[in-house]
Amino acid sequence: MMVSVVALARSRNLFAAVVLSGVYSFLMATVLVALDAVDVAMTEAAVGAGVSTVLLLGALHLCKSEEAKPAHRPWLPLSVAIGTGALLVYGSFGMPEFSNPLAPIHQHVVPRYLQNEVDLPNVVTAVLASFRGYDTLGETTVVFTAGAGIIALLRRRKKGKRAEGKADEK
Amino acid sequence: MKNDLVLRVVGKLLIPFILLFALYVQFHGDFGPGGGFQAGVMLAAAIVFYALIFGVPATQRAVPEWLVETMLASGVLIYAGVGLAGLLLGGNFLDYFVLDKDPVHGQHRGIFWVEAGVATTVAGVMLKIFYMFAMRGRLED
Amino acid sequence: MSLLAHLPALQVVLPLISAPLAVLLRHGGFAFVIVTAAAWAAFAAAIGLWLQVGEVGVISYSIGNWPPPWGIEYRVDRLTSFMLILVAGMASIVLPYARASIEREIPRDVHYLFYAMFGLCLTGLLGIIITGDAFNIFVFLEISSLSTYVMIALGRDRRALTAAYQYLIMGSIGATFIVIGIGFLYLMTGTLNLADMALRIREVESSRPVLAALAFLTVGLSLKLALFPLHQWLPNAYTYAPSAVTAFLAATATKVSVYVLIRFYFSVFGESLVFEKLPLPEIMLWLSLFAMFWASFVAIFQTNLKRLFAYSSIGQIGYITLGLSFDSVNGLTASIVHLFNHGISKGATFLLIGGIVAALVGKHGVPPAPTLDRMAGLARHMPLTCFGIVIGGLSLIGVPGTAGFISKWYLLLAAMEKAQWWLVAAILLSSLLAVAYVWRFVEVAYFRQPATEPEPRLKEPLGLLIPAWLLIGATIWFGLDTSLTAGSAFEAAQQLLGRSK
Amino acid sequence: MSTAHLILAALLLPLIGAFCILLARRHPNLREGVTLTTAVVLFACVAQLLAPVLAGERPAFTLLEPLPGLPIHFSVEPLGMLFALIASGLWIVNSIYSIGYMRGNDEQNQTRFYICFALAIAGALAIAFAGNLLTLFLFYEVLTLITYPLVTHAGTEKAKAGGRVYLAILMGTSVLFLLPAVIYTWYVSGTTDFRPGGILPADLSPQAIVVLLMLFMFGVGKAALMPFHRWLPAAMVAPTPVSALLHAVAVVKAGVFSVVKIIVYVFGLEHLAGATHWLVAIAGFTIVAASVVALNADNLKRRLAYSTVSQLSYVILAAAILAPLSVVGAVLHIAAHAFGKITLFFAAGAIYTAAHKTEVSQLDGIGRRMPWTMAAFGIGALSMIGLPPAAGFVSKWYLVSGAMAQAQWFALAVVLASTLLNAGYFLPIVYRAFFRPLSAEAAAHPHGEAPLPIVIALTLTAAGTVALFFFPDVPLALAQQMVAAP
Amino acid sequence: MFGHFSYIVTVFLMVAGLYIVIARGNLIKKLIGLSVFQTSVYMLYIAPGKLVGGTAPILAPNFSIYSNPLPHVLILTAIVVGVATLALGLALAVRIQEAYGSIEEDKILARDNSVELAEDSRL
Repeated sequence: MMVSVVALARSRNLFAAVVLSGVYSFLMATVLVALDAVDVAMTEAAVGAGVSTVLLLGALHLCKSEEAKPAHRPWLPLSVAIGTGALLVYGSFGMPEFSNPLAPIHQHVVPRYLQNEVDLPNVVTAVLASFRGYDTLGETTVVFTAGAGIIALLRRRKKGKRAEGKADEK
Repeated sequence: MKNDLVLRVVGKLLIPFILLFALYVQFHGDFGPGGGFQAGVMLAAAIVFYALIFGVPATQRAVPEWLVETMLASGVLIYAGVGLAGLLLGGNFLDYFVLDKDPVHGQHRGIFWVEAGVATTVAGVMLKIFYMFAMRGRLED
Repeated sequence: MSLLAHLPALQVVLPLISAPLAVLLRHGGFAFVIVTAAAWAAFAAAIGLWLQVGEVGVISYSIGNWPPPWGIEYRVDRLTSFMLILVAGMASIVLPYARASIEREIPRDVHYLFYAMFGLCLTGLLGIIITGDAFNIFVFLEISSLSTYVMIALGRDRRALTAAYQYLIMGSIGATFIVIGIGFLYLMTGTLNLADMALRIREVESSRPVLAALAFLTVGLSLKLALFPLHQWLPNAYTYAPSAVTAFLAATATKVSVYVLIRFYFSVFGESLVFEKLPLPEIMLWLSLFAMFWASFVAIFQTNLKRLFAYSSIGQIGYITLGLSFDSVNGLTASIVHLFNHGISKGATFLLIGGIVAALVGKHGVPPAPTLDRMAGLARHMPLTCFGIVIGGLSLIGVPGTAGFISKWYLLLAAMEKAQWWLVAAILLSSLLAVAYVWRFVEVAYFRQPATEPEPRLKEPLGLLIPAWLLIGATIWFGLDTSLTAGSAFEAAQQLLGRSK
Repeated sequence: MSTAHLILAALLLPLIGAFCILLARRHPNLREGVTLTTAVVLFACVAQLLAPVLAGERPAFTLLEPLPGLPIHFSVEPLGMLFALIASGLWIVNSIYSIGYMRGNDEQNQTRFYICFALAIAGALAIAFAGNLLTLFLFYEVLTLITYPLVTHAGTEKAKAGGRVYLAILMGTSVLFLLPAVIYTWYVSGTTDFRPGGILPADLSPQAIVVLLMLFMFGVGKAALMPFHRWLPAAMVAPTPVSALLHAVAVVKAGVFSVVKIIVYVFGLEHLAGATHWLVAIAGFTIVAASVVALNADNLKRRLAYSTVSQLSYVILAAAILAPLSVVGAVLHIAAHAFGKITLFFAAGAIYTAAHKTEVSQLDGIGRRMPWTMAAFGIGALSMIGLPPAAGFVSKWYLVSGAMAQAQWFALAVVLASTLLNAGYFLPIVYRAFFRPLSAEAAAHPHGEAPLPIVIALTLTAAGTVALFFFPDVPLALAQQMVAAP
Repeated sequence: MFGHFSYIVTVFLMVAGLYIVIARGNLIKKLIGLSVFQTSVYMLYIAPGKLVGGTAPILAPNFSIYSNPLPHVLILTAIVVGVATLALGLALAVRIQEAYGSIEEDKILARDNSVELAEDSRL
């Protein structure tokens, strides 16, 4: 997985990059399965490898698929990224050990979910749609927002292209 | 590739199954992995597949724009509607317990509709985006 | 069960439903009616909640009837209701304005989508404010952000697109940071409910993940609220977005992020953790000072009026965060009250600028940039508009008799309590910078002769003037009678700091 | 009509007047008519308050409460009473004068001029009646902003530059010094009301008191204490009526008025003992330096402006001496200088209107053509120098005796020197006007007296100057009451 | 040490993603980086939820230990949000491509600057 990402970062050909990101998503999905997150894995596969890739290809089809060489030296961004990573590392040490059943996340809220009050085998669905149904409503709204937004942005104008920036160019 | 016989046949055979599987994922989500979102994506995927084989215009005849936009919006409305229903039946917002005499059934009913809403919106959006990009593309070249 | 009990839910759900309805109808007029109605309803709900809080104190509403922390809780205290009033109120004033404004700025066939986006943005902001659940904040944050990106991109100038894109990238990074922060908190406390978190965080206080969470949340939110070094997205976004959008964003979006910051700092982490374990207040103090001076200074040299006031916004946000860094009741009061006061003043200013743009559209086909040279001698043609902008400007300066003065008063009082005289001086000096950039407009609009020969007579679009002047009136009123603003703010500050007089 | 209503009426009348002026903008005669009637009614209104105040009553009235414990509060005490009387009374005369002047030089945007003027008066009255520092500060700023369009009236580059200086100094000082001073006062003493004997807590350290006093003194830029006096000459680009009423009376007096009021009612004379040496020094310096500048200024209005700067510092000096007698002198000087200086400005404006002359050196022999004007000018000059039979003498008398009581020899020296200087830059003008022959080019352009309204106005004020010398009863009574009240 | 391996992976992915976003000038490349960056967060949530010996949180009589379902729910939402953002960003990129004829940040900036200079010169 790391490899694919590195390749992703280096590759200058966008098409390759897209494919790589697809691969990466698949790998991610497998890891997720290994971590018992089947629903997530399924979604990641469908979205990351499926939808995103299709979208990216669609976009590439409309744009140039070659990336120019970055003009400026990448030291600043690198340092920023590293800094963030360092902070994350700093944070992550001092977290409960991997798969420690006594970690608060296993102790506090979850047990009640597992009591299966709504009588659904798939707890994820239960939590998703019932306990935290409101989040899901929000999520649906996000999707809706994106959809409507894209309509607004990509809708073909009957009266041809819009006069973007003309006001200032003249 | 519109006039590639093999593809057309395979497509004709395959697409119904994809749709079926989508529905399975939708309703079996309660027991196995899956749920509204995944189902919606697959639904869209099936139709996109159709479009790839038979061309976008044909697809748009089968699944017209207005329908897609309606799906887009109605999904959210269904979801919120369930919420309001709970509210009208004397519970809190998104309260499924009150949707049926037996609270647990109420839960099931609520979840079912909610998932349906999600699927509708997601499928709608995916299709819409696909159409958008596709049409953009065609007008480009 | 009476409807009043469900106000918290309705507060958010009504605008939420209005958006898809608007899309279903696919007609600008209907969409406008629905969304506006929803916004007004939300405003009414906000006022209702404000009154309820006055009676019963903190209101908790568990969605889906799942008790927190298992379900998602809506939690309304003084600060919440105060912010709700600001956001919903701004929306219900800006929407009627938008009706007349976007006619001239946005192609007709996407009007209904614009209203849908506006409704969603409102939904998101309200949701962020009212929710008591960490992850729910993120979800609604995304709703408001995505809709915002779209609305900005709808601006006529092509730079609106790049501005929106830039905002999208930075905004998403910020959101992701926030998610990471929330993740750390969740992993350490095992809960997502803010109130519950606040209790359980005591056990793991000052463990590294919690501190990291604090850092991530701070950075992420600072991106959203355009704290000094992370503000790059703001000027372009404000400059090229449609006028109505600029006004609404300037008045609400960044403010809501500040609100979330306040929530996490004082309600979850607790001041002891935030202000004693880390050098956070010092950092924030210096960044705020930089913002106040640097941004105001840059504003002086802008030629585009919208951009000028955009930079002034960055400076004003500096005041707000400065108030936070004091960690005192007066300082917090200053921040909260300035959220409100700057919201209305700046909102009004942008609305009026939008009026100017709309008037200029009459001459050129597409809205031209509101550059200062186009303002020359404008006061003769558009007296009310220009006068309004002047009043808004005075409020930014903090002249007594305007809302801005109240905020400044509390801010200075807080600085004096800390006996930091140099800080007092700094605040005062920075407000002189405000005089400089406001007076640039005044001199051009009132005393410079228009460059072009006899200007074709510009008319003041009444539909745009009335909402703007409502806000101007509010700016003056809340400068003279502050029982609502300063009163609520003071109360909220005491609630947050858990101190009574 | 209760006294509280009277206050409200006094504050609202100019606003109503301004509105009516706006309505009547199409008909100049009606417009000026409105101005005049407003002025007269206003004066009547204010005058009605005099009796109760003299009787020791303190009419008060609260408008709103912007900050908890900090209302916008009005309360009429002797000093404010006097200031209000002067401002509203001279407004009548000035309106008469304005009519003659504005028409005589057919100026632009006369409506804007009259409206802002009325509003400025409203601001001045609000300052006069202010019952606490917040109110004072509020209307202090309002006055600055309202007078800005009057200063930049001409709209020329020069006017704009003048306006910039005006705004920069007045806004700058008030925001940088006055505002923190006000907040600090509130912070340490929990109130900003004006109370006889001061409000500051007794345990405030001497250093703090000195710093606070500095903030206040320099914060009130309108008092034109050096080095913050530049705005006053800059403001002379305005039409003469503005210079006359606002920058000889309303605005600048608002400044010194605030100074006296702060010293007496916020600090309290006895608490300041020993904290004002620097102030005496600076005021003294301002008096002399400004006089010297005036001595070399050829432009008449500029000379008058610098004379104003020095005269204002008389008031500050008198207050800084801290002797009850000298404070009385300060109060009287506010009145005396108002009448004297407005007369001088009226005269300057009259000369400009009739002969279009602005420089002192052009005035040879003009006295024969404009006897009334120059006679009035002479009286005004006497008052400035402080010679009988002009009001200036009375106030100076009290000032000097106060200084003696406190053994303030430096102050005495200053007063003496400045008196000579005043004589030095005023008498030559009178001399030129009456005893020098007309210059050739002046002879070429014959002209008579200024328009009638102008002459009436300046005669009235000149008469007033003399009258104040013979009957200083009312101001005196007010002043003494103010000092007496512990 | 192994206990934190998952965290290390997360960190690495995140750094890489963030780097791509900031360093690269190509708009679409930025978006890809963004999605990687967001994906990395999934690990942060999911990994701690895993219990060795546990199974997916789908209740069945013959299992007793289940991995924590709550993070899964959150991440489902997060994924959806992520893809929504991605789609929107792509739409914007397409529009920019049309308006500027390029999706390279530097070029776009250059063009805008020229425009702004023209604007100022008129003042």
